[in-house]
Amino acid sequence: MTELTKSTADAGTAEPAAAPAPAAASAEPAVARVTQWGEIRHRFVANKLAVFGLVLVLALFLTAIFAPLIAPQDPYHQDLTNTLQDPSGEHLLGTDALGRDQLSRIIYGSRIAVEVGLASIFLACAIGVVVGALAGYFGKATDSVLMRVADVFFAFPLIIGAIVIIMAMGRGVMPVIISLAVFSWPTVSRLLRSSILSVREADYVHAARALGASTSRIIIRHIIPNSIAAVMAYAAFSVGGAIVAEASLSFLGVGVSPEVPEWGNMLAGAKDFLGVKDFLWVYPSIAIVLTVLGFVFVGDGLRDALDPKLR
Amino acid sequence: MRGAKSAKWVAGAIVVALAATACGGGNDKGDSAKGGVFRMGITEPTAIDPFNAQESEGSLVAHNLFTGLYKVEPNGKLIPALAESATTSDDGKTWTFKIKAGTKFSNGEPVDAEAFVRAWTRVADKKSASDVAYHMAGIEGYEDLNSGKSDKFAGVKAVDANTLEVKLSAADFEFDKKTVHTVFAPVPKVAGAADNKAYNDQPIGNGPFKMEGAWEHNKKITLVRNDDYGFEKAKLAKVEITILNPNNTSTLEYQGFQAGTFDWARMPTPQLPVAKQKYAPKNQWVEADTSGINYLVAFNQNAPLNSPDARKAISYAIDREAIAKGVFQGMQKPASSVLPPSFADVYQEGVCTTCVKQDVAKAKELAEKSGLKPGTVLDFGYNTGSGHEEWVQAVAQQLKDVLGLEVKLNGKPFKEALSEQKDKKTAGLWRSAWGADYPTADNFLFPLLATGSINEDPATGAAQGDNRGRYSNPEFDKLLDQARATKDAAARAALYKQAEKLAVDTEQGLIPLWKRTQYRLANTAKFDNVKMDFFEDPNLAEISAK
Amino acid sequence: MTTSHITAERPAAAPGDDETPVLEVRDLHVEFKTREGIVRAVNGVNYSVRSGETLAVLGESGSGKSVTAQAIMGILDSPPGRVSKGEILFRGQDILKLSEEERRKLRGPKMAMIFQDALSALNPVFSVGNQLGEMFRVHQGMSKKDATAKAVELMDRVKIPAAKARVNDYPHQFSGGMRQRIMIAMALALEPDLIIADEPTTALDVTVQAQVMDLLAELQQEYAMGLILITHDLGVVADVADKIAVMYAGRIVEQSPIHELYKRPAHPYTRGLLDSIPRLDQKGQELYAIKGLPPNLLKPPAGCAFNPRCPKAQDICRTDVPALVPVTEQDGAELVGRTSACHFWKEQIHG
Amino acid sequence: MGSYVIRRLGQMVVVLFGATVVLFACLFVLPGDPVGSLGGDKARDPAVVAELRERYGLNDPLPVQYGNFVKNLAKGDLGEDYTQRRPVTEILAPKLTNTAKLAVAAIVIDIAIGLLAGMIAALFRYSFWDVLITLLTTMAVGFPSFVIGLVLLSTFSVKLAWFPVIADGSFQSMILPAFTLAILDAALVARLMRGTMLEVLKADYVKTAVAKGLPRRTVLFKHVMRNSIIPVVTYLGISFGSLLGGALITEAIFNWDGIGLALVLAIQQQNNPIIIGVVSFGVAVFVVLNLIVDLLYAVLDPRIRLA
Repeated sequence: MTELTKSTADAGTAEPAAAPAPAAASAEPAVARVTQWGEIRHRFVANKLAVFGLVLVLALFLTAIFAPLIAPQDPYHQDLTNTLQDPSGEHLLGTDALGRDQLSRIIYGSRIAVEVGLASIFLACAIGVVVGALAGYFGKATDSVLMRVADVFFAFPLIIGAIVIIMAMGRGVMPVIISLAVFSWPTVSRLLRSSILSVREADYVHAARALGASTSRIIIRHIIPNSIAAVMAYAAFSVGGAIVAEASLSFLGVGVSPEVPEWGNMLAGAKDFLGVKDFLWVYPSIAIVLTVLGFVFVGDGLRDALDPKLR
Repeated sequence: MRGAKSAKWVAGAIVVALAATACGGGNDKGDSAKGGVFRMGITEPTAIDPFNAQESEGSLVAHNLFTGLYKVEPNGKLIPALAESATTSDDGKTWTFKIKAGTKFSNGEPVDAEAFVRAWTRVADKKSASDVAYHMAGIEGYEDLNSGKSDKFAGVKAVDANTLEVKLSAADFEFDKKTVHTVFAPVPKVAGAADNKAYNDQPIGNGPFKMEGAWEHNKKITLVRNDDYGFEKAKLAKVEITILNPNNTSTLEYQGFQAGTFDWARMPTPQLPVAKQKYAPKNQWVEADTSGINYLVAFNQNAPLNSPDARKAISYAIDREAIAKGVFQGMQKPASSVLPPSFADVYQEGVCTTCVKQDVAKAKELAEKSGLKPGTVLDFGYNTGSGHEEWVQAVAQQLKDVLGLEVKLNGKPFKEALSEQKDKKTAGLWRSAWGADYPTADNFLFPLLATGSINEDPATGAAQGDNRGRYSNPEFDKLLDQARATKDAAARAALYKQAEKLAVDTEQGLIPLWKRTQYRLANTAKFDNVKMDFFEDPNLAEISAK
Repeated sequence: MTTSHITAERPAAAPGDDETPVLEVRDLHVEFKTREGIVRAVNGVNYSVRSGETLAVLGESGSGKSVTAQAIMGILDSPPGRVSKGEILFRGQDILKLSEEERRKLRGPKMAMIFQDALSALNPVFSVGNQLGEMFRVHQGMSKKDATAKAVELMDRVKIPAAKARVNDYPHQFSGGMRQRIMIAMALALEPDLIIADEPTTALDVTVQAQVMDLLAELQQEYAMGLILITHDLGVVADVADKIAVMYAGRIVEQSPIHELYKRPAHPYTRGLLDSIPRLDQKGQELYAIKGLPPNLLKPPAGCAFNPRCPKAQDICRTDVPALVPVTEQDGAELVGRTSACHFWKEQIHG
Repeated sequence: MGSYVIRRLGQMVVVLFGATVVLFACLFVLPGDPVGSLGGDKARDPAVVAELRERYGLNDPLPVQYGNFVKNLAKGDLGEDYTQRRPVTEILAPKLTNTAKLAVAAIVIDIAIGLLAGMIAALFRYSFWDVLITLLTTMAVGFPSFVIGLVLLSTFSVKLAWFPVIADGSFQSMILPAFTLAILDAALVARLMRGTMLEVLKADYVKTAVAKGLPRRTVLFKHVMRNSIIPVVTYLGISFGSLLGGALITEAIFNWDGIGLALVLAIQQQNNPIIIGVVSFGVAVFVVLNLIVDLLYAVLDPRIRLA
């Protein structure tokens, strides 16, 4: 997932992007006129997969918000006399090694997923937009320095980089969010920068400049709105990736604390019982898959809606 | 040290269950070599050179490559090996060992008193930075040698070829028992200094087996019978030790055993009940409570656990039985003492009265008395990636349920965990375990509970010793000193028992949880006399093929 | 007709059977299936071209001129496009009835095509020598070395300087004009009987346009090929074409020998096209432009497709589709080769 | 080209420098003493700790430690690990071989399945196969590697017993982890290939090729393929880089003895030399692969000028 966004977003660390490479799909600035939101929405709604994705994402959000109302039991409640129970009327999805209700833990798990997914990508976008805008705006030395810094963080494989940061910060939700953002922002800033560079040469910007608009005005009025579309599509797409990364970290035992109901934690506990108590990993897996698909479909739909020629 | 790194009583991070997947036929030509080939798996040892062999894997190899002054039976009884006799001065400070004459290292060098002086000096040398050298700390001159002030071991002397004299800086009537540790093994001249990489990977020893080729790191170690062994020779022709991935060694061993590629195996904890059902009837199931303890470090000097009552409240609140059944599926046994049942002379079942049975009422009462009010924040640390995640959650929940404490689980990787435990400010609980290095009560009580084992670093205040709960009671320390200086074994045992009762029962300096119970599979269909030794390894030197 | 082994020694002058045109298109209909419905891109086109003759096909984009050409070459995107009706006679034989493999063997040795934008029509990742030589390797089984030699020869012939040195260069390394010469060389490679040039000069600078056009004309003369020159620019064809067919909305609206058309167009659409050419003698006047947009072929207007844009449209134009009829002098004398599809051609041509 | 490569190499050095600085900074702030324990419950003898800190220069200030690291790195020396005191390069070399084996296997699967599926989908657009492939590749994106790993392991190893449950380095045991790694990439390659190929099929030069009378296979396998694979090659190159950097999850699930698993264990044990070794290697490989891919791009597409 993470490899995907990274490498498709921008293949190289430098220039060769001139080729007609659909590979660079998500990197290519989706030059959508801001006035076309209606049309974009129309195209999005016409995309069945995207709508399906939206339904999944909304379901996830609702589950997260209303978890205490939906969950049949306290996700922390242990019942050592009823460990590893197969799914039954009492425990629809069974109980784990400490006798906790799996359905409740999956429901509560959506909270961490939403929290980490949204927060880390929001943070990444915030850093990325600022750095990208600065690099694109000032160009020259500033650009070189910022982009080299971006290269440094880009060069870390996401999970590995995140683990290093978490080692330094300690486990927990906040470290996970920060560590994921720290290695995700370069993609955003590259996206924005290349978008700015290409938009800067666009006719309407030349026109604005010819009419005497200042550079900052051009950036704020013309360049950012046109570049932000690409960032948004990336963001929607990447939330799914961030959720996978977060679950991966917990799966490896470096994410959130193990007693916290979280999908990666559940899988980490379940793998000891592979082939013996398969329901322990099957249901959390389904939750993750549906969540990721939801965000991917929304992201794809958004990208296509923003720039139909990329379909 | 053993058991620590591999934490083998609960399998490592990734344990994959097996549904009896016997894959491929095993290597059955074992019997072709005269005496048979015994095959087993271990994780990569830290070292097999006795100067730094430490955990169970390393000592398995070192014990079979080297024979020292004494051997030990699983019940802790000493058996003389190279030591034909030992005499102790009345003050307990001078030990004189008569070394059996005429035995040789496998390269022909004689095993004499000089070989011990050479070996021990090599170990204690500053440059060796041996992790196990501290076992020699009681010997005179250790300080100077270990700090680099001297290059001679003042307290160790070869009086003549067959007489070894050891001077201790304090009385110790159980020094002989310490020498069962491989760090006390003799080495030949070719060993050279500790950084002799060639010797590190292919030690030449005087044991029942010798290396066939060098240690192939992360692949295998092969031992062959030493036909010139100075004692009763081994019956096995060869021992093939496959080095497995540390991530799930027990699963691999179990799988290997089922497939017939290993003759000895550990099992992943979730598989134990099934494995027992399958192999116990075939008489291939080996089970023993060994010389170790799983316990909770309670930080004695910081609130909220800075009173015996508070620690007792915690101990009473834990339902060991329920966790043993629910989480460990009956494969762990609650402990009610620190000293293990394998030390028959000092074992006191139930000495920790709070450990015997969960008592909610008493727990609440004691908590109330000691100010451990509901809502009190209690840190509960553990090291991650070693399979502790599940049961610590169960303990934490019981403390929440019974005492209404706000338990904060704090999982950390090994090194961080250790550094946090050492910290002077750390409070609350920390999971821990201890395995004996040699069969003495002192090896539990002194490191875990003596004031001297806090060994505070004057600069940082960190506890450098193993008594990280910082239990400190002069009366206890005095009992230990007395015991060490008591020549009579029975009287000594009584003193140790008294000390344990004081520290563990009266003052609850730490909180015992479960015994160290070990399970193995042994291929009794092909081999006779397969047993688990004191170090939880197979008794290779005594096994014979059918 | 279907043999693929046509050697280079073949006489330069084609067996000029003047009675049989090299190519004759009869009542050709091409349609495209799209999500919105069926687009009838070509609706009954008839034209022919003889050896040594140049037919210019004129029309706006979307008029069906390129689709007709692709149908002839057999390179329609199919699906969604297909020939729904009609015949394409190559030297008298209906090639629509041939198998795909037989048609393939016609392409190259018998008929060839020059595309508008040589940059996109040449494969960017192969050298021009490779792409030129491919003709010889595939159709004549020539070795790689010989094929390259032939490629150099061809490049010389289309007057590319330092051909030998540049044979291994890639298309993007050539200028626009040079690239188009390479396209021409490629079309000429096997000396086909018919060349279809689809807007060969549109993408080029005006000065280069003339050079390329001249070269094309010169080579056509030399090899006595039939040439169909597709263009939207009346100015380009005046000097090279023998006759002209004007297309609008998938139909031919007027056919004429080249010079007569300029003098007396017989269709208001042609008139409009002629009026929109800038002329020196009308300097200062506002340039004429045909008002409106080309018709939507999904929903072509009833009657004459040109009626919504026609300044002279009458009621009949909005109901009846005008047939393509011979155009005569006022006295009824035949005007050879002239037809028009306008209800009011008489008024148009005779004022 | 030459100057381009030199400039890129320069940038690479900068990136590697930055990455190792970040890595050092993170490891340096860790509370644990890197030589403080061997990963067990017992404390290490303070004398040993002091000796080892001295030996490995851990008492030096961070910049000095970093300087020594860089100096040694230039000599291809990653130092000794603090447990066995063996050279890190010697420890990691066989594990790297294992990781490389897995990476190559995964890439081969990517190419075989991804390219083929993408081609079929593009050539038979809107057919049953196209719909099926599009559906599967769309779904595959939603399956994280640990889910795929668990599914494959439980199905093919535990239930069907076709493959060993735990990898022992044999070819047979490589199949499942290789597929686990490959499925997502294969799906992406297929999507990429389909998209690119549809694009290329519409290109004028393909029409030209047909108009030249080339047989269909020449048109497809020469003119279409050669242009379609360019982005795929780029993608696979980068992907290979990340695979070589260690597939932590997959190696952990299947117990594949590669550098990814070594890293997971090193993190548990805070074995800093190994962590530094693996992470630096991962970053270096990623950066180098990026350069190679860019050069390859220029070779595959003559229009690209590297400047």
